[in-house]
Amino acid sequence: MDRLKKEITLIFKHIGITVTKDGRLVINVKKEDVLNILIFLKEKGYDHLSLISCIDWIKEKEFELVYILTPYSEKAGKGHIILKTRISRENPEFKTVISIFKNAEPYERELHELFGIKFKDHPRLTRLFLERDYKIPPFRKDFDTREYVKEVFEKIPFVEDINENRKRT
Amino acid sequence: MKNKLQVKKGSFLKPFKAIKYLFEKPVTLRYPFEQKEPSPRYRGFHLNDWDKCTGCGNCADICPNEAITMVEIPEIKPKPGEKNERPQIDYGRCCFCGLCVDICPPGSLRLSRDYFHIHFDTETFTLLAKDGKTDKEHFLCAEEYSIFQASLTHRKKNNEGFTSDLKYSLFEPERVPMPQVPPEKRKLSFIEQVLGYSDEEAKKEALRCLECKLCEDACPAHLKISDYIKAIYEGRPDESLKKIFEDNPIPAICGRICMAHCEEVCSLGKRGEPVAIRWLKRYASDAIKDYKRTLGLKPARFTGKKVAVIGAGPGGLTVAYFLRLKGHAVTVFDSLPGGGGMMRIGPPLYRLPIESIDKDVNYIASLGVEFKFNITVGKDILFEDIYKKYDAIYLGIGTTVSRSTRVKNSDKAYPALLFLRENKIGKGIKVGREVIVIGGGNVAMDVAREALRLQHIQYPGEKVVTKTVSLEDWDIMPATKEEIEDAKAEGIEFNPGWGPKEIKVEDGEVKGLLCMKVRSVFDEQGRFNPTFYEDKQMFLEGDMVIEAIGQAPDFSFIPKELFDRLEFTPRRKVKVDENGKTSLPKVFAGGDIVNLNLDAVTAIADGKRAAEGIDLYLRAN
Amino acid sequence: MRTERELELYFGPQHLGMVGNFSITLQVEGDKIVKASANPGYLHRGFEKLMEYRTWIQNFPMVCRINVIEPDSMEMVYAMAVEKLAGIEVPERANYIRTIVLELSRLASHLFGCWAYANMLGFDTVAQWAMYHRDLILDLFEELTGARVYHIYIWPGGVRRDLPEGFKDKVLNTLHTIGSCIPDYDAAFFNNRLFYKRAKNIGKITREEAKKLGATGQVLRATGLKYDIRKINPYAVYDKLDFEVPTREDGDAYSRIWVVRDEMIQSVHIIMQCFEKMPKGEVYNRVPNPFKWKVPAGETYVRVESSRGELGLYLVSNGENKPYRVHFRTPSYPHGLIILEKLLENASIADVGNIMISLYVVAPEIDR
Amino acid sequence: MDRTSIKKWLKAPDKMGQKYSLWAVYFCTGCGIIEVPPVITSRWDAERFGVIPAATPRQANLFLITGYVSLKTLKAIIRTYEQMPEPKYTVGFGSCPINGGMYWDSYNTIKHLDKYIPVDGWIAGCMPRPEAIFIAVTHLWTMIDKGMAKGYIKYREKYKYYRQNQEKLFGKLEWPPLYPIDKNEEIQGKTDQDG
Repeated sequence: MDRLKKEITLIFKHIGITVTKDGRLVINVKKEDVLNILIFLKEKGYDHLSLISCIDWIKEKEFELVYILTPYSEKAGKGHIILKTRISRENPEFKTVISIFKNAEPYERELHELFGIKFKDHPRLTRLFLERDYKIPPFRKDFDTREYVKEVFEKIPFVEDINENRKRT
Repeated sequence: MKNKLQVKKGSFLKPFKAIKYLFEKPVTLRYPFEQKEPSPRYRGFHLNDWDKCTGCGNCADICPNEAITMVEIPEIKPKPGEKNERPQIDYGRCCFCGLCVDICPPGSLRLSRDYFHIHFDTETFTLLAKDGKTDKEHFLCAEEYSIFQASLTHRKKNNEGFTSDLKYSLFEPERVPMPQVPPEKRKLSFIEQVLGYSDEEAKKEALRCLECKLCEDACPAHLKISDYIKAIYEGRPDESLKKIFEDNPIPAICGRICMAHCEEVCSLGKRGEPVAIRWLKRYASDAIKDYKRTLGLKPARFTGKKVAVIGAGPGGLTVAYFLRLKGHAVTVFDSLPGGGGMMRIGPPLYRLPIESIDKDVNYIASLGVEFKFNITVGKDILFEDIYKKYDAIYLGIGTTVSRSTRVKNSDKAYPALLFLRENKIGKGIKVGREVIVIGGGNVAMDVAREALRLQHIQYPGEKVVTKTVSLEDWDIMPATKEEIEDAKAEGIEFNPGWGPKEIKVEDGEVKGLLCMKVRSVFDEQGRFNPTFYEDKQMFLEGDMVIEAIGQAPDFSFIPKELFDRLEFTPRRKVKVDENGKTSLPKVFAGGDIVNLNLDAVTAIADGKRAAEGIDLYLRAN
Repeated sequence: MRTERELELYFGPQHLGMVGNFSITLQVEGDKIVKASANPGYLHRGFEKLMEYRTWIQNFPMVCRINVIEPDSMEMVYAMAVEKLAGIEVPERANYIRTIVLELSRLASHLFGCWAYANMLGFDTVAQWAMYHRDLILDLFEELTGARVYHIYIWPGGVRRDLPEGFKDKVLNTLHTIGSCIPDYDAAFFNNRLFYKRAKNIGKITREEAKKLGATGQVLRATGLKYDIRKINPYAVYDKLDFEVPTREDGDAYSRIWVVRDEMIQSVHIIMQCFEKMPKGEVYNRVPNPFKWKVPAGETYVRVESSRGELGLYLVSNGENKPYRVHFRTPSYPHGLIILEKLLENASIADVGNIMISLYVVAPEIDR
Repeated sequence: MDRTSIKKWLKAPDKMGQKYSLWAVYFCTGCGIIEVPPVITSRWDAERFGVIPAATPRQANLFLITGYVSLKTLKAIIRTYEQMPEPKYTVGFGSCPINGGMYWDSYNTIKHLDKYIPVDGWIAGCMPRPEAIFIAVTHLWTMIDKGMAKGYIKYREKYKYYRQNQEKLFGKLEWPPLYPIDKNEEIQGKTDQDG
């Protein structure tokens, strides 16, 4: 991991890298560098994209995209790499990484649906899980699911109650 | 390797091997004729022992699904420190995780092995959890029970499933041990016995609190205990102190000598040790060196009213503090050279150092309360003058006269208060080598332990002994368990169940105490009325006897015409209304002269109440 | 590019060939599938959102519900992540018990898979055996944890209760019962010529393709790659145990199910070893008071080998009493969403269920 | 077969027929489905109770709603339910359809199933054990005997309101109403013969 860290710092500038105690590599990069560094890491043997995740840092008004890479073969190492980048929350847009990792497709679709992040050049940013339309994508921090339940589900009356005008608890 | 992995194409005939199972016993369970018992740990419907349940509501708090609501049961008459609320479970929410069982401090909530409830009406899916002990109707024995009718209201008796286990509970049953000076060392001097928690220990202890708030109901002054403990856990003792000062202006005193009614009812104490609420309060007051800067409180604008507080005990200090914050001018009179009242003379130095008292008193003085020490009302200043000069008066005089046993030669015995007072703020007393203390209360323990220390100081290296004699046996001894344990550890001898008959005196010197065996302490109505076996006697040798059997108030400073108008309750306590006002105009009272609970925190509660009453009274006039 | 003969076919969620609440939209031309697109979301509950509203301990009964077929690995991965963030040590014995539970649940899950697959291919007898044997394992779970399906047993700090008395013998008895049936299973199912004919060359995927599409678990191992997180990043006590990672070369449904079979046998070996090596002692290090417990800020990604592949959890804490972000990387996610789509291309309609079950797609895991 | 059951057969052969051949829809709606394979296979063998899974809803008259119902599934459930021939019975499994259960605050699961389709019986548990499923079947028998399992009649009578509730969630539904909505009163008149 330390060797990899050195190599990355040689090639890419302005990135923050830390190696954690348990042998993970955490890389913070600017969003322009993500694709390049993903290609680089893939060549270095980190050829399995485990997960693309997103964190909503609502106070900082940013989304943090997280790419977790693991190697398929043990030669490349045993740990995993967490690659993080921040994008703006107001206008969440990012480039797709399908050209590098094909399995990014459903993950990006999910983030598009649940966080409202648009991935440019993604072949099908259609609905994945949801049935109803949500004004705020439900996984954002400002979407209050308990409030939503009160507004939507609890307002629907019981069928018996409609005729008999009673209220079931 | 390659060979091993080569794919076999398999056989067509071999599968017919399976035909042999035709001739074997079928594996089908012929349910419901052939029944299968759920495992002993099965997590089914809830059981709740209503007698053990304290209504703390921890189960409702931990439930991830909000399936548990606490329902008030009017029929239950709660024991002190308990609530008459019991959990009601909604099986349209419950996920049978059993977290409620693992958090239940008294261990009353369990899961049974019943799991049948099939109904067309969703409203039947809520259940007030009970068990076979309290609910005979719905819990049936094996003969009456039928699985075809099984439901939430048709359940099997003694069908325990997943039960609570302290080893795996979600709460910590054991207290963080309080660092203490060992008995061998502490009995030799008046060094403070309890050292106090460090930051780490306090945080760890504060973490144990489950925030059920049973303690807040039990505390006479209703301190916001769970809030200030939470603030300690979060590492903010200043915040914690602010919370304490909302109800109690003398935390350094209270954090040391409070009777801790809160700890008696702490739900963790049901099966483990209660949270050390008192020590945490003490930690908060010790951690903050300068109250004034931390609290940042300023008295309100001066209202032009003047209040006299007689007695600078806990009650008096509280009244003074709260009235001063409301903008009244307060003068406190006390005959002692410093504040604290009984706290200054009563608790021995190893429990309550003078510095701690002064810390609280000085803070209250710094707010602008005027203290007049060494002034005895009735002697140095007349009560009539005060009565005329001030707009309101608070009597927080406490009980200042020791009661006597009135047995033969009891004039040779020391009264407890005199003994304590002389030791702490007087000239000191020469103790005997064999001291006998009569009494089984906390004062008796203080006296005995103090006498022991004096013996060790005055007769270093010699053989000395302190004995106590009390009417009450171990089980009803009024002193707290902690005190008794500490006293025992220091080597004090106990003689419970014996009553004094006579103090033997030879040539004007005390030789010992003659005791009789106690038959009973209370009569049938529960009143104090001891009876003795006259024939069973015991002689205790000793050269000093101290009587610590209780105190009485001294009203001699009040002129007769006023005193006659002062009303008393049947139990000889001053009668006050809900604002703390007595039958005398503009005179309020609180503390030991009003209460049956003779302790500091009740006096504080009285003081707080009276402060509000006085404020109302002053604003009305 | 749609020809006139093409039409759209909705496959599932209410369909005999579908296991689980999942659906696929197929574009078919005659019997041939031109394009398939998976349509998940029938079981979406928004777990990761709900978990942000619950405290660390309250989440613990939640996580196992994500995957009903194998809840224990879910509990394990959550417990591991929380332990890592909060720095909680787990007693040695608890680790052994965890391993036993995980392997038992792997066994149960694989038997469930055998049931589904055998049912799908028409081997009803084998399906009944598999389901019966799974039920025996559920009985063990009930004995150990107090519930048949949702065990809520592995939690941060260790396990919830120690093994009950006589549990070892019960496990060994059950394993013996199942083990003695392996020749029958082999004869009736795995070595059955009909099975070979029905499963061979169905849903074939090459190793390169599988890697590209993010496959893990038996889907990858059936292509010959020894990729098992129990070996690469050992957790619990897997580094102290001796077991093999079974692989096959062909990458088709037949190989996958054979890998499953071999894995079951390895699981039995692991459980036996655990019982032999298990020390005595505590099984639970108490976690702090659940009402006040705050996990230090930080992030972690932990992964375990579930019965279907890599199960990961990305957990972020901001130092509060609730998680800030939870994201599960479930093995069925790539399998069910892109590998399935890929394999269904040019397959025939009759093989949809066959391929889907051979990939071990578990719908609740995808939807979460 | 004892005398009472012969009597029952003679008196109401249709009811007895329905009772002992409850065919369940093959639809895994939620996590409760995990206990259904054991129930229908050899260990518990639901066929002893006449319960077997049916291939299509057209052949089935028992609908097991196994656990939580997400919005997307609810749509499928309504369609499946409407496809089933009468008489049809629904049974809700576990906590979730009763009052939301584990997912009481989820934005994507419904909390009360009986707001959208009628439910004849509920089984407590999370999940319900196979035994509970069998006892539920025996309860359903009793209900059919007594004519209490009338969910499908209620659906017909109050279809207007059910449809209203459904459309509150999904907007306009893409399939036409099962029963004419305006002529609700007319339908009510002839329910008894069909039951």
